[in-house]
Amino acid sequence: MSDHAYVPEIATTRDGVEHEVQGWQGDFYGGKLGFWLFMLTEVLMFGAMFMVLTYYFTLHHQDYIDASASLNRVLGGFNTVVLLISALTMGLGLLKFRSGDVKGAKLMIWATIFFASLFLGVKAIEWSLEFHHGVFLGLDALQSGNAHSKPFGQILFFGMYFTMTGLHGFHIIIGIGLMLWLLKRINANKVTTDHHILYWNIALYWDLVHLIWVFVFPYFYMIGADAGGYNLPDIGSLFGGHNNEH
Amino acid sequence: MSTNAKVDYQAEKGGYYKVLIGLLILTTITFIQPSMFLTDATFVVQLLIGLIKAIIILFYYMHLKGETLIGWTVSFAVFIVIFFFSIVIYDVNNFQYVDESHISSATTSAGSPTAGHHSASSESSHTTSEHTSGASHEATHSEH
Amino acid sequence: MSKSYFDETHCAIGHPKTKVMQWLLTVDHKRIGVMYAAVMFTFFFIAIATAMAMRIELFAPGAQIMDGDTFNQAFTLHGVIMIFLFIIPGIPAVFGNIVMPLMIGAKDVSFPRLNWFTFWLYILGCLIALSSLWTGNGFADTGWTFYAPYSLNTNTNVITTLVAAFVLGMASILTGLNFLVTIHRLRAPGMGFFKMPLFVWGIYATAWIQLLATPVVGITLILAILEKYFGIGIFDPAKGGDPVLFEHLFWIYSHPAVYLMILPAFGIMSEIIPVFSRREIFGYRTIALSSASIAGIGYLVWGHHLFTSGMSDIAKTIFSFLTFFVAIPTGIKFYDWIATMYKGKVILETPMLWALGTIITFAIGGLTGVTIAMVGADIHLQDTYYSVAHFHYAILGGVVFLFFAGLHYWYPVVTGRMYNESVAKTAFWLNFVGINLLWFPMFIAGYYGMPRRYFDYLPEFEIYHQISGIGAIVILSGLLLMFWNFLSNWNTGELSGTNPWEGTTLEWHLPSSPPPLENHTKVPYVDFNPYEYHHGKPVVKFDYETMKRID
Amino acid sequence: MLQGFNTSGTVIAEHIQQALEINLWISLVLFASVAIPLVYLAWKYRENNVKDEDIQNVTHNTLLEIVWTVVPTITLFVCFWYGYTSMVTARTMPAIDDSIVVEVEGSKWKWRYEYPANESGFVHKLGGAYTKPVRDENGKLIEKGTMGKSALYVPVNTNIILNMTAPIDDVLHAFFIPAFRMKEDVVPGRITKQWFNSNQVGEYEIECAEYCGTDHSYMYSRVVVLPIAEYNTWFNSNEETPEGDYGNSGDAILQQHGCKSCHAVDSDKVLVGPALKTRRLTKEQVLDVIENGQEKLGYAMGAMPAGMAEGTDAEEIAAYVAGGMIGTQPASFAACSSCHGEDGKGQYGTSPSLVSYDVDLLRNVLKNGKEGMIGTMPAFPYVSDEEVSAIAEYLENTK
Repeated sequence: MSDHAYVPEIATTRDGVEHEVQGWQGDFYGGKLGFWLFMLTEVLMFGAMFMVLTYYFTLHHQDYIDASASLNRVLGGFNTVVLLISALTMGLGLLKFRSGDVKGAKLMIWATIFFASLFLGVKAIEWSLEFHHGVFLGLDALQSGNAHSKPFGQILFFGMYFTMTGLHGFHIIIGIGLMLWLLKRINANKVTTDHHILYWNIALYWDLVHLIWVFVFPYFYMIGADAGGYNLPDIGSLFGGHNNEH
Repeated sequence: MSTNAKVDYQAEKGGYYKVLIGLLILTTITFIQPSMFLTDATFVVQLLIGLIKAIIILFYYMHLKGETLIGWTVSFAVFIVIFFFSIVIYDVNNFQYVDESHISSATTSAGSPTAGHHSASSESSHTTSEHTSGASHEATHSEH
Repeated sequence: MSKSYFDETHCAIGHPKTKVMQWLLTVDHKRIGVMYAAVMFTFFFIAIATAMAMRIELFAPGAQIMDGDTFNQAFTLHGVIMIFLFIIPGIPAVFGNIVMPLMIGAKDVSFPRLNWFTFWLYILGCLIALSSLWTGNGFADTGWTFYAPYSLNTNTNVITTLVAAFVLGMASILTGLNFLVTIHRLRAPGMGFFKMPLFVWGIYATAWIQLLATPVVGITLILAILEKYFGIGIFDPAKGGDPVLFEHLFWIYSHPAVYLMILPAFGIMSEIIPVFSRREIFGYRTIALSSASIAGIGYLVWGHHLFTSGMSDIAKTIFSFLTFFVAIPTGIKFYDWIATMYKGKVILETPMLWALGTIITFAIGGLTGVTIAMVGADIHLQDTYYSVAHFHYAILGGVVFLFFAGLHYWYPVVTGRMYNESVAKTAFWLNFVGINLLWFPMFIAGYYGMPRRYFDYLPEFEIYHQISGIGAIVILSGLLLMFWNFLSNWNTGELSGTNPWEGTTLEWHLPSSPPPLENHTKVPYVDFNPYEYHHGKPVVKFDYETMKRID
Repeated sequence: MLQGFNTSGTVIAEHIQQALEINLWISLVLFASVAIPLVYLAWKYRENNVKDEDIQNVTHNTLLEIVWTVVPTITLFVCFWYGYTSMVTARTMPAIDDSIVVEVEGSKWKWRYEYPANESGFVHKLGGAYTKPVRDENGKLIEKGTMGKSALYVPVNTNIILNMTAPIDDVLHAFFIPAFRMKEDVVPGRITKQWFNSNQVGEYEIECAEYCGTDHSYMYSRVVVLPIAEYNTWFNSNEETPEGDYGNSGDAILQQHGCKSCHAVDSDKVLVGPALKTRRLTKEQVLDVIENGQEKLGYAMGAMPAGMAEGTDAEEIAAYVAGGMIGTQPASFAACSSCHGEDGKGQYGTSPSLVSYDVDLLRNVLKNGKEGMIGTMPAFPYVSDEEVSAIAEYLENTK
């Protein structure tokens, strides 16, 4: 609440032994724990979406592969690398900050913001390409019961594709916002090399965004990468289900 | 533990680059795998690579190494997700009378324009049920 | 008299001068808890008003005061308010905020400003929910469960309600997160996990559920919203989606949510029983660990809401089997509480009366829950008035009654004053008689085949509805009397002193009542168990200036 | 108590009833084990009966704790066992060869039953909506609600398997016969099954137990268990319903397609679907809509499904509607009334009034144009709402 240094209180036992009290002020570990718990909720949210995705995968193998094959792997792959590098710049930035190089750290944050925006730009191109191919939420191809309708499995695949990449993109936008805010706090000297929990947590957040993409990318783009020549393992059978290709 | 302490940039940055190179290699594998090797198991291989990448990121970029409390909670949450995964997928895949009961992408949906849900769906389900109800009856028995 | 938290506060932004702004911007956990209580009980009475309207409608077969669609909106409104606005934030948001930091000897929660933000997020959620009453095609008519595909087809304002539920879910997550870190980091020195008061154990278990279950329903609601806006097809059978999947995802959260409601309530019970028996609690460790195990097992049993939804028979069997495992730790707790009275001195003041009454009503709610955990029995009783009566006995007769017990018990801590004892006892008896009159007939009606969510019914069921109607009036008068008692004594009641009940936990060792801004004068060192009595007197005594033990 | 609740004579009902009774006794014992000590201890150790010195901090008693853990656990597993076995009874379908398989379709808000073809190849299709009770303004009952002939007729002492589903664009329902203690959800696009075998001739209520919207409370039907000979006579005939006093309602045929629950026929009242009284449609148009469905009007609730009535039924309806719905209403008209209302005037936002075009329909047609049987009406998107209202009023007056 205030900038003056927090002096921990002392609790005294009956025998006069003194114990330092952990206050909520300046609790670095508490801040980190809290943020990790928050990230757990994100993991569960995306986890639940992966669950939905996998459930329909067990039902609609071939549709998923076909749909996956039609995604733009070049742009997706490019984005993977962009995100990878942005995670590096973020990490190096924090490292610089902790070693006292504030200027270098700010440069690194700007670099991360650049890569994040690049990612969004590519994503926008990708989505608009899909829109022009007639595959987009609300278009005929993803509605049932008309001449352009795709099979159920593809409707569901693309439904989840737009939902998950959309939510992921939303997280990136939030991340950019957080980084800009962080820069402001650093400039205002509210985040200092001794008191950098905010920076630490935003770096964690950025790694989480990266982490989610690590699974989103192969699940959507790669499962149908070579759709011609092979069969997927029948993961449906692992769960006692059956697939509908019979 | 105090992670608030100062660090030596030059000493630590090497680790970050090593991780980056590792991740780049794994990404390359991700790309070439479907056309190169283990093409029968692309899905599993892809997710395994993802898992390895995730663990590297968690351990090194996110400094999870050595954090017992947080580490355990993370594993617990991941366990819960996987647990939900398995039960739900098992269950909805085993909706009673599986054979006739799944909303599948069979020919009914793809080709039929106009609003034919009513007749089309009930008709198809009726016919299939006649074919398979004997089999499903046996299935019900064997479950007990 | 020294300054209390009513006189001064810390604020999230700046140092506002006016009283109103000081309340709106406060980060003090006690003030936030009081504000939660004020908002929540306002909504509680709105939901009760809807419930009364439904009871009037059901007093006789046929349409009395509303038509089918209005009735559907009414029970949805009742359910959404009661579940999302009242009972889920419920005890954690009020007493978790007010009492939990006091009990562990902390100055505040770990993230006071996040706490402030969470409160306003909760208010935002409430406003969104209410706004759908007057916008669009009226309030959602889906029932609080939002089952697909009905929620996707109806053209009422479901989206708004879904958004509200999502925002409230976020608030719930943040509350849980805050409490978890608080309990992990801010316990007074010396207070190990097994020296925590049992209410803190309840909150701790609850916080884990809030954190790990809510995201699942959050994403389910998002998928439903996207489904309505963009038609992504995930739950829509016309596009290959699966409505049963929605039910699974929904109950993965909403079943643990039931334990999220009851665990802190059990915590309140565990506080009241030893204090009013003037002796140490029976089986402290068992009660603490059973809270944790109920939270754990509670994750694995959601499927018992789906026994008639077409789930596979194996899954039904497994879920039914696991469900019985929840009953075991719950039962043990009950026996522990009762055994606590043995060789004690049972003082039947109002909080104790509520606690003992709840043992009876929750036992009915719990045991009828066992009935519908039996798959075969549930085939008959699912979606009938039997389950309606069961969960009202468990939630009203369990959670809310204990909430009321807590309101009486901690009233002196919050206000520094005492309510009128005889009025409070009258209110209790009205509530206790009322709940049984209101819901017991529904067990019978449900068994005889009265489905829930019917606004008109076959004449065979008239008598049960009429007894219920009378019970509703009795319980309503009890509630009004009770809250009138609280409000009228807020500023004028007798001064209570810091420890009117001879309690032992740290919230009874404050320098003044109501407590000052930063709670205890100094943080105490905790080298004692939470309920230490010797011959009916608290063992631990403090010098409130230095917070050193002087016994 | 519902008709036949205790005498339905099905093996499932008996088994589940047994489970419920065992559970009741166990519950009572467990409840007593909580309530009696509670009251006794609260009385024995009441405030003015105990001296402070006598208070003792008893915190453990291993034997007692084991007892109150193990005994309830055992009783709970007894409960589980009976719950499990009664479920097995309910879920183990009889062999298909010695059963009658009836297809059940639940939709908003009616049950329909389709039997296998009989000797002469005729397929019985029964069912439809419950007629709501009629009341005056004060809520006094004028006419009782009836099940109509929306009944499921089955022979006694025979295994009946129900293959249940709902149209893919419908919602969840649950097929619940309290007297038989059986219930299962009806899921759109999926098939769920139940079976029963009653040894008691009689009539039993069917209810919908999964919330499904406006008329959820009226989604009744009835299962009628007939003597075998009587059933066979009916089954092998082309009669709609068996001879005799089953399904105590006169206008059952009107219910057959369950249409009148949504559409007005005699009045202009807008129910779920539009009213059906109009001269504005030709017979061909009506026929076209019945056969092919209608979804070109951009209504929020979606389309009229195709194939609500077939063959001569459809012809009859078309002639009747096109004729301004004057004279005797054909039985088959019930097919229309589920959406367009008994009086054919439809319901706001769902299906158009067949009596006259209402404001909403007008606005839609003007904004979006309309592809009809008689050609395409072009869109007039710039017509303002006031103008639409004015046109509607004009049309209303010219009628």
